Formats: sequence, structure tokens, C-alpha cells
Amino acid sequence: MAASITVLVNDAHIELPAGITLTAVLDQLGVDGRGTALAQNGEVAPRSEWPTTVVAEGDRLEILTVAQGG
Amino acid sequence: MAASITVLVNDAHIELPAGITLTAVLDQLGVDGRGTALAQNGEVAPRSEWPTTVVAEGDRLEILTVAQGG
Amino acid sequence: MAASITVLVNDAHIELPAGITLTAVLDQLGVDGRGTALAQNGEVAPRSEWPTTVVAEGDRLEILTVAQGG
Amino acid sequence: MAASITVLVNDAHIELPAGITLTAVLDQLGVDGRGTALAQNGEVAPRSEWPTTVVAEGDRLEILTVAQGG
Amino acid sequence: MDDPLHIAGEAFGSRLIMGTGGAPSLEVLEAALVASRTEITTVAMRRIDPTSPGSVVDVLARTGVRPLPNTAGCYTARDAVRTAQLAREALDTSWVKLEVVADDHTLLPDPVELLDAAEALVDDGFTVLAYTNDDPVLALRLQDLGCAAVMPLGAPIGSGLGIRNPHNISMILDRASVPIILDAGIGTASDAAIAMELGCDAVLVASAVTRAQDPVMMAAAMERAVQAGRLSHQAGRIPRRRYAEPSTSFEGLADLGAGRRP
Amino acid sequence: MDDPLHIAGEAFGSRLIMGTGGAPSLEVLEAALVASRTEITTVAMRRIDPTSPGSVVDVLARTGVRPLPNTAGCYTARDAVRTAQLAREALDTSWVKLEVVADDHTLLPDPVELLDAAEALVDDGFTVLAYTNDDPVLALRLQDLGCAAVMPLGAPIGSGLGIRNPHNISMILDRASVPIILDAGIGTASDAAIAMELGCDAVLVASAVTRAQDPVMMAAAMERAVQAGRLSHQAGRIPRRRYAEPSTSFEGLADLGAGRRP
Amino acid sequence: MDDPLHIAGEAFGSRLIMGTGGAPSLEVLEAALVASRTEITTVAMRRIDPTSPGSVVDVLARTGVRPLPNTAGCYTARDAVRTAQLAREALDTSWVKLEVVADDHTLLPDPVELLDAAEALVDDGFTVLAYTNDDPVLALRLQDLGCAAVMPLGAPIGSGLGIRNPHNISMILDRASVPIILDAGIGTASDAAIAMELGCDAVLVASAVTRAQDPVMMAAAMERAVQAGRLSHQAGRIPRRRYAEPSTSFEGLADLGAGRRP
Amino acid sequence: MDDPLHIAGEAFGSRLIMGTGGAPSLEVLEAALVASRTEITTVAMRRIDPTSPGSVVDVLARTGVRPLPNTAGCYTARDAVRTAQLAREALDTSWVKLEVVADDHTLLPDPVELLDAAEALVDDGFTVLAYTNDDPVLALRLQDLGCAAVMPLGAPIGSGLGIRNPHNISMILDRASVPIILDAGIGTASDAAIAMELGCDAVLVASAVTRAQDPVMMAAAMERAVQAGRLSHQAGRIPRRRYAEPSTSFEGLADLGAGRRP
Repeated sequence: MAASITVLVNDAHIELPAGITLTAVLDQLGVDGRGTALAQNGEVAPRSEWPTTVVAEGDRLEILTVAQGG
Repeated sequence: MAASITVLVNDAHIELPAGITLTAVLDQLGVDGRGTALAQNGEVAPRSEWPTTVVAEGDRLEILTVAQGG
Repeated sequence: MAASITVLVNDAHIELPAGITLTAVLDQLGVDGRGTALAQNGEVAPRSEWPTTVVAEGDRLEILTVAQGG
Repeated sequence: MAASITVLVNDAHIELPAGITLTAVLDQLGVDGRGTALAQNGEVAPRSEWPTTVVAEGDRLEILTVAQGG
Repeated sequence: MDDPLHIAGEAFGSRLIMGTGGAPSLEVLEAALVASRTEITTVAMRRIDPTSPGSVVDVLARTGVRPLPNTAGCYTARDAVRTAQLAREALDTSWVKLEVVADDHTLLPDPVELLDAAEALVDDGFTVLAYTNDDPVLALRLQDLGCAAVMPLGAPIGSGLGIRNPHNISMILDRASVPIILDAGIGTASDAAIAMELGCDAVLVASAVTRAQDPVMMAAAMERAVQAGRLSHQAGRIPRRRYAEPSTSFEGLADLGAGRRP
Repeated sequence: MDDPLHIAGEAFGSRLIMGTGGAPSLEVLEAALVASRTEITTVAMRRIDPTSPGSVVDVLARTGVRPLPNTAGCYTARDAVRTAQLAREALDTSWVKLEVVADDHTLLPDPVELLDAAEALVDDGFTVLAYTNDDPVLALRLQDLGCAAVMPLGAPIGSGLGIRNPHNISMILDRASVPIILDAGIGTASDAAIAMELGCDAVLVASAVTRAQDPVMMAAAMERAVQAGRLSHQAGRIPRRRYAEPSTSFEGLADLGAGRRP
Repeated sequence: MDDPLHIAGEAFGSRLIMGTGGAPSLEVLEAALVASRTEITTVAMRRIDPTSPGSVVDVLARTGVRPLPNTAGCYTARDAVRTAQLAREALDTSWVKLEVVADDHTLLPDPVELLDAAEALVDDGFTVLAYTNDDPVLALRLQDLGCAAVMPLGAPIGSGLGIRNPHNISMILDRASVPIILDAGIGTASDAAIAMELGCDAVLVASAVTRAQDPVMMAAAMERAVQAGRLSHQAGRIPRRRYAEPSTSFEGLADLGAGRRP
Repeated sequence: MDDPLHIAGEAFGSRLIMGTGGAPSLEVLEAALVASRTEITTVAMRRIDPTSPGSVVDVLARTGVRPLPNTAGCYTARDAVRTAQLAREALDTSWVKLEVVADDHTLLPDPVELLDAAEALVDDGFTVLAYTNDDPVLALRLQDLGCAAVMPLGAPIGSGLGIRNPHNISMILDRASVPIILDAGIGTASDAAIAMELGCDAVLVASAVTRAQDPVMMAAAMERAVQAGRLSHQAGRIPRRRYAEPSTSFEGLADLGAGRRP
């Protein structure tokens, strides 16, 4: 039985399976990867490392995307 | 018994004694002559002629004075 | 032998055959009629009357044309 | 026989008696002390210490005064 | 034709009127007229000059731009009326840009002679487009006399000083029932755009184009400027605000661990 | 491509940059982008919002306009750098419009934080287009730090006040060795034309278009205004004169019998 | 008297003319007249009102300020002439501030009626100070008709918009042979200073003082502003420069060991 | 003392500060100082010049005007601090007008060095009056650092261009908790009046007076202009209106038989 972790995504607490990668987080949240960026605990997570970067209990994730801006 | 005439003074009908002079009209109306001018039937009445100018029935008088103005 | 007349054309004295019409004056001066107007002795000469209007000794003619203007 | 030192005063080399004080320098140069300030080797020399501060060989002195300024 | 300009019942696709005066050559004039996309161009009546090569008439014929004769150089109503009548014969048009100036130093209109001339020409069947100063009273009088368009100046002819008194132009527009065409004073493209943004129906430029260093390029600039000003006027500009109004929303701003906005 | 704008070695046919902020809908935004003919458009980085229908990403894809991410909402160099790095990941671009503001009332840049951020981003390989106030000293510092373009404001963001201090913009241009892009404050088309006539290389508009009553029409107005201003700048305007200069010559004036000019 | 203003051969020590219209009370009017140090004040002719307490006549008597009757409210030359003649009887003065307006919305002068009235009044022996718009042609006509002073407006009466077209005022001054008195439009003290700096001989203010929140203080402000502008005009201002010109010399700058100027 | 100016707890009767730089002679300087009625005047620190006849020190002694030393000519915080310290010794004052400029072409302040110097001088016990550009952010930073007054420029030093960006000055005033003294750029008296009408607490002029054709007369002009602007600011000006507002009432208008108003 898979353990679960709690992660702070964009200021909201979300429960995710332990060992989940950043790529899988986006999939699970239904986020289209286009125009998207990720910060893990305040550090930029390069897109090339999303498939191999594992999320840990208590991590702070910022998932950003392109929005209208002046 | 003196006859009376009706005169239009500043658009108001006023009854005055027949044979009255412009000077007397001002007296009767309690108008201080300083800064005052008179037009009789649309013509300027020079101040020097007020004592001798007689007002007739139906005359139009404009009695003007100095007022605030830009 | 044809008599000649002297006419003032645009302030210049020019000798022309007696009995000449306005149309013929333009021809003689090599003026293309397009965009052209004529005044005879200060009066506008309508284009329709050029062929029949005769020029007299001492006439003042203004021959104008379209020029650059603001 | 008194030894002399060479001092850079406002970028000019000047010969002065050894052991001379700042106050004496001003006297010697005929400088009225009013509105005057002194820097010795780039450091501000407080007015109260002028009488006791001795100038050494090779010192850089800046002697400034009040001038017109916007 | 999109958003046409109507003068005396006729429709024009361009809101730029170009004057022909001041061009260094007929070739440059022709190229500038084409670049400006104007449909109306002013011309003057002058004595024939047998020595001059080529003619404005040919340029008009080739470009198909409609000539609008002016009465430039007239100081009296009498001269202006006579000049308009001669132009009518020459160009077979009853349209005239009426100019009656007071002196050749300012080239400003003489109000009394101008009104007299306008009245006489309207009576004689002319379609009068009247060049005037920026006095709202005079503009209204010209309109009431039956002028087909009123052409207030922005600044003295050829001065390039732009629109010196936008408030007057704006007051003229408030009471306008005929087209208001900004005439004289335009120096550069933004001046023309400003005129249109104020609400003018059209702009006339002459020296600003013909005496620019590159008249053809400036004609192209004016063409775009008049369009820009017209579109901008109709699009409804944003209000002026004393302080900033973010174009980028603060909503959804990331928390990147550093200090947030004060 | 005629008269292209070069930024960091890349050439652009349009000198108008449009911001995407403030549009009432993505449909209007897309239509305005098309009408503006812009080739670069600014975007922000914000948290994903699963409830929002459609995405700016799709608009960019359909229109083919290149996105220029900004760092709007950042008050510190640290946040701005982090935001730029995130945008680089999201959009695969090392270009960034750098904004570091001092407060959300004026949205004016914080000079010290701005310089720090610019230096850090240039060091990190970014192509930095720096939004700044109109201080010629700060503009020169940003240029010297290696910014690819300097973007002085005309007036506070979204204020629509136009170019408050053309003299400062002009002094900035005097010492510019990189493109100067007028950013912020544009309210109407003539403001954009004036910016270009001053000699700016390009203009950025956001609110002036997206918040106009008719954003698409205003986008078209801005497109023409920027062209008008650019052409006018290059065509060489006539000098300003105190008095009139006739566009119609007095030569060849007819003598019609009345009084001649005084 | 230092630097007096001459009108029709009479000398005045103050170059500020105050209008009496618009004051909240005769007491405030009197205090403002005193604070303004004016020597001439305009008044109107109106029907006697037996109910009104006190009179402008008493204020004039107490302050010793010379009254200048106006023809405000007249739309025709005929009415203006008649009003001037009545004022002459009332105040025993042949001086008149001539106003002939076209409508009560703009209160702008009617050029044709104004010229007719000016001519008639000059013929009738009046000393005419003519209120006019800022048209240099009309101003010159009034001067040529024999007006003793010409009073161009800065902006519509009571609008407080200042001097909308300094260039026109300046052109009027170029050809002036009688005093030019800036009349109408002044909103604040700096407007009056600017008028004098342009070279006007005097300034007339009414609403700007009488309708200010504190009329007496504003009268004092105007008194100083007119002096400031006059002195400044005569003192000869510094030229405008594009770049800085140090007021503090770099000569004798100390070498304090740090980097010297770049 | 009526309506005094307070700086760092001291009260001054005059709101005009005069700079001593640029005067053609000490005699003219002294006469101008007297005419200006200033109570504070800026001076610089420069190397002694044994050849110069007379001294500013004597002028200060005779006129009793308080000297305010500046740090003109400094490009770094280090130099500015050192100069202030020397001035403190020379003049026994802890007041300093802080100037740290970026280059001698613009004489505009270097924001980073300026902030550093201000902080150091405040820490060292100085009463700092900081010359700055018109950036509202920088002005607020200086105020927050403890400066006793903030002195934004109207335009580059000595340029005489007036107040180029009144909107910025106005935004600075909105957040001011210390006196705001308009410094640099004043060219003529009306510029000073405008500064005060915007709400500035005082004005500093140097070149505008000392380099005028008649410096003493210009000093008198500035004295009145500052008073005029201050009084006007406090008196509460009339609102601006688009159309006319009669200063003469239409009530009681005579019926003189001709046409009444339309």
C-alpha cells in the first residue's frame, strides 16, 4: 500500500503519492506542460529534470504558467 | 387736483404726477444720484438735463447704476 | 492689310491682330486651354464665350492657370 | 639651522619649516581662517586640532574655503 | 468605402487633404500625392508662365486627384470672389477653398472680408470650404452662412507650430454641423493625429509634406497619422489617471520566498 | 523587411510591442494582437488557474507572436531574477522584460533593485529589456550593464498620461547605443507617434489598447501611429517658424483690379 | 512712480486691473481691492435695485480706485455704444472697457460688432479699452481704429484656463503701439506672471480673485505675481539650454583622494 | 513671522533660497541677495585662491544670510561625505545641501551614490537637504533615510527649462513629510510661482538670478514670484471650466431697445 505525502502547491495543501515526480504531479493536476514553470522550495526546477525529480513530504511547489501581462 | 401719468421704469409700470422731471423721479424713487444714469425711450438723458426734462405718459425709463462687473 | 491692336496681357503689352477672339489669343500665345481662366478688363470671361468674344484695343487680359498652392 | 620639509598644498609643492603646525601653515600662507577647512592626507583636520597638528614631509594638504556655488 | 468623409454630399475615402504648394518639383509632388492617398488637393490660380516645364494640370490628370482651387493671395472679398469665379472656369468646379488674409506676415484671415466673401460665394452657388483662424465665433458664423466645411488653423500657415490652441478647436467642434478640417500649422505626423483625436473630420497639410526633407516619406507618414488619429478617436481612449493602474494583475502572483510587495 | 527594429541581433518588422494585460477576453486579445501587427507581446508568469477557460499560450500559438515574459509584481531583485528564470523554463526564451517596482501605487521602478536585477540577469545570460523611469542616468547605467534594450516610461503604468517629460526621453536617446522602447503611459495614438518622432526605436502599449472602448480598433490605430511617427522622424520635419511662410507663392498673382496686398 | 503704466496719457503705478464682478460681498470686494493695490477697477451698469444694501459706489469712494465701466452683456455695437454713453453720465468718465460678445456660452467677442462699436466710440470721444479674442489681426484693427488699449483674452471669461495661446499674445505684442492688457482666463497667480513675462503691459483679473476660496489672499498673490512677471520680463531671463550648465564652478575642486569626475 | 518655512525645527520667513554661484561679481551677488530677501544661500567649498579679491565670507557676514554649503562637484558618496565634513569645519554648520552627480554633462544625480551619501551623512549627524531628480521613488527613499528636506529638480541645473514634469513633483508632494524644495531648472519668475502653486515648500534659484541680464532685478522678481505662488496656493484657485462663466451678472441688464442676447 503506497504511502502518501502532503505538499504545498501554490499555497494549497495537496495529498500526493510518495515518490511522485514533478512530471507526474503535473499530470495528476491535469496541467498542460506548455508555458509552464515549476519552483520547488523556492528554487527553479529545470524542465529537463521534471521526469527525474522526486517530490518530498512538506515540499513547497509553485506551478506557474503564462498569463496576460503588460 | 394733479393728473397722474403711467411710466415704465425698468420694465415696471409706475404712476407718477404729470409734469414730473427726471430729477424728481429719482427723488421720488429714493435713488441716490451718484453713479446713476438715465435713458428715456432708449436715448441717453444727460445728467445736466435731468432737472429740466419732463416725463410724459407712456415713457420708458431705464435707471441704471454702477454694479459689480468683470 | 490687317490692322493690329495693343493689348495688356498679364501686365505685358502685346500686339495682336484686330478682331481677334479670346480663343485665338490663347492659340497665338501657345496656351493650352486646360486649367485656364480668362479675365477681360477685370471681369471673368466664361469659357463658353471665348470663341465669340473679341478683344479690343487697350483691353487688359489676365490669363491664369492652375499652379501649386497650399 | 632649521630643517625644512616639502609639502603638497592644493597640488603645489611648498617648502615649509619642519615641525610646523596647521595653524602656522595658514599664517605663513596668509590665509584668513574664516570659512576655511583643512584636509591632511585625505582626512578632515578638525579646526580645534589645527594648533597642535604637525605637518610632516610629503604630507598632502587641501586648504579649502567658501566659494560661490549653486 | 469605410467611414467616409462627407463634404457637401460627396463621399471621400481619405481624410487627408494635401496642398500642392511648396514641392521642389512636379515629380516629387506627384509621388507625394500618391503616397498620401489623398483624394483632394488644393491648387492656386496664377498667371500662365510659358517658361515653366510641365504643369500641375498634368499631375492632376495622371493621379486622378480632385483639385480644390484656393484664393491664396487675396486680401479682399472682391478679389477672393473673382479668383473663385476664375477657378470655376478653369477647373469646371464650384468648390473653392476660401482664403482672405489680412497681411502677408501672419497670413491670418481678415474676419470681416472673409465673412463677406463667404456670403457672396455661397450666394453665387459655390461650395465653400473656408480657411479661418481658431475663433469659435467666426467658425460658427461661417457655418451659419452656408459654408460646406470650416477649416480652422492650428497655427500660422507654414509655421509648423502644430495646434497652438486645442481648446479652441474643441469648442469649434462642439458646435459644428459641417465638417471641420484642420488647416495650417501642422508640422509633423503627430500634429495630424492630434487633430483627428480632437474630433476633426479631416486634416489639410501642404508645407509639412512638400517642404519636409523627404516629402514622399512624409506624405506616407501623414496618411498613417490621419488614420491613426481617426481610429483612435473612434476607439475610445482610456481615461487619464493620476496614479498607476497595473496592466498585469497581481492575482496569482507566485510566492518565491522573498519579501512580498510592501 | 523594410527598416527593421534590431534587438539583440534579431530583426523585427514591427516597431510596436503589445502587452497582453488588461484585455476583456482572450478573443478580443487575439483580435487586437492581429490588428496591431505586433511581433512581440509581453506576458506574465502567474499560478495556474484550473478554472480559467483557454490560455494565453493558445493565443500565442495561433497568432505566432513571440512572447516576452515580464517580471511584473516583483519588488526585489531576487524575486525578479527568480521570475525570469521560471519564465525561461516555461517559454524556452532567455528574453525578459525586467520590471522591479517600488510600490503598487506608482508602479515606478526601484532604481537600486532594478540595477541589481539587471546585472544578475545579464550575468545569467538573459537578454534583458529593462523597464525604467525616464531618468537619463539610470537609463545609461542599464545600458552600460549590458541590457539589450532600455524601456523608459512616458508616465506611470496605465495612467494614460502620455509622455510627461519628452526632454528626458530625448536626453536618453542622445546617449543610447541600444534600442530605446517607450513603455508605459501611452494613452492614445498620438502619444505613440510622438514617442517615435522623438527618436524612440519602438513603443510598447498595453492598457491603452486592451482597455480602450474598442481594443481592436485601438490596436489598428497604434499600428498606424507607430508607422506615422517612424516615417515622420525619418522624413525630416519642417522647422518651426514664428511667422507664416506661404505654401502658395505670391508670384504670378493676378491683378484683378482691386487693392493689392498691403 | 517707478515704471508706470501709461494709458491714454495717464500714468498708473500698478499694472494690475481688478474687476469687481463675482465677489461674495462688498466687504470682501473692498478688502480684495485694497490687497490688490490696483488703481483701476471695472464695473458694470445695471438697473437700480432698491433692495440691495450698500453700493459699489461707496466702495469706490472709500478706496479711491478709479472705476472703468464695461459694456458686459451687450451683443450688438448699438447696445454697447449706448451702455458706454450711460456709463459716461453715471461716472463722469469717457473711459470704457468695451465688450461685445457673440453668445453667453463662450462670451467670446463678436469681431464685426466689436469693430463697429470701437469705431463709433472712438468717434464719440471715448477712451476705448477693447476686450478681444487673441486674434492678432483683430487686435491690430482695434489699435488702428484708435483704441487706447487692446485687451486680448487668455481663455474664455471665468474659465480659469490661463493663457491658452501664448504665441498669439506674443504676435499681438510684436505689433502693439498701445498697451496690451491680458484680460480673461487668468486662473492663478502664475498665469498673471506669465502674461507679464510675455511682455503684456498689464493684466486684468476678476473671477480669479473674487471667486477664489480666499479672495483677499488671492488679490495679494496677484499683486505680487504681476510685479514678479514685470520685473522678470525686464531683468532679462537666462537662455534655455538643452543640457546642464553648472552654477557651481568645477575650478578649485578639492582632490579628496577618491575618483574624480568621469 | 507669518507662514514660516520649517526645516529641521528652524523657522524661516522667506521661502526663497538663493544660490551664490554664477554671479558676475561679489557686489552684484550681495545686492541680489538683499533684493531676494532670502535667509539661506548655498555656497561651495573650493581651494583657496590667494589672488581673488574679497570673499563670499564677507558677503555672508555683511548680509547676515545663513550659508548652506553644497557638495557640488562630487561624483561619489565618499567625496560628498568628505566635502560635507570639511564644510562643517569651515562654517560651523551641520547643514548640507547634498549633491552627488553622475556626469558633468547632465549634472543629474547618481541615485545609488546619492542614497549612500545621504545615509552616511544622516548617521554622522548632518541635517541633509538632498538634491535629487524628480523620481517620486528616490524622493521617498531620501525622506525615509532621514533627510531634512528633499530638493527635486525641475530641469537640469542651469538649463532654465522650468518644471519639465509637474506631475512628478506633484506625486512627490503627495507623500512628503519633510519640506520639498524645488531646485534646479527655474528659468524665470513664473517657474518659481508654478513650483509654489504645485505645493512646494520653497524654491532654490541660482543661475536664473545670477546669470540674468540684471541679477538684482531678477532677484526681486523671484522674491515676489515665490510669495505670489505661495499665497495663490493657499488662497485656493478657481476651478478650470471648459466654457465661460460671466464675472458680470446678466441680472439687471438694461433694455436699451436693441436686440437682446441670442
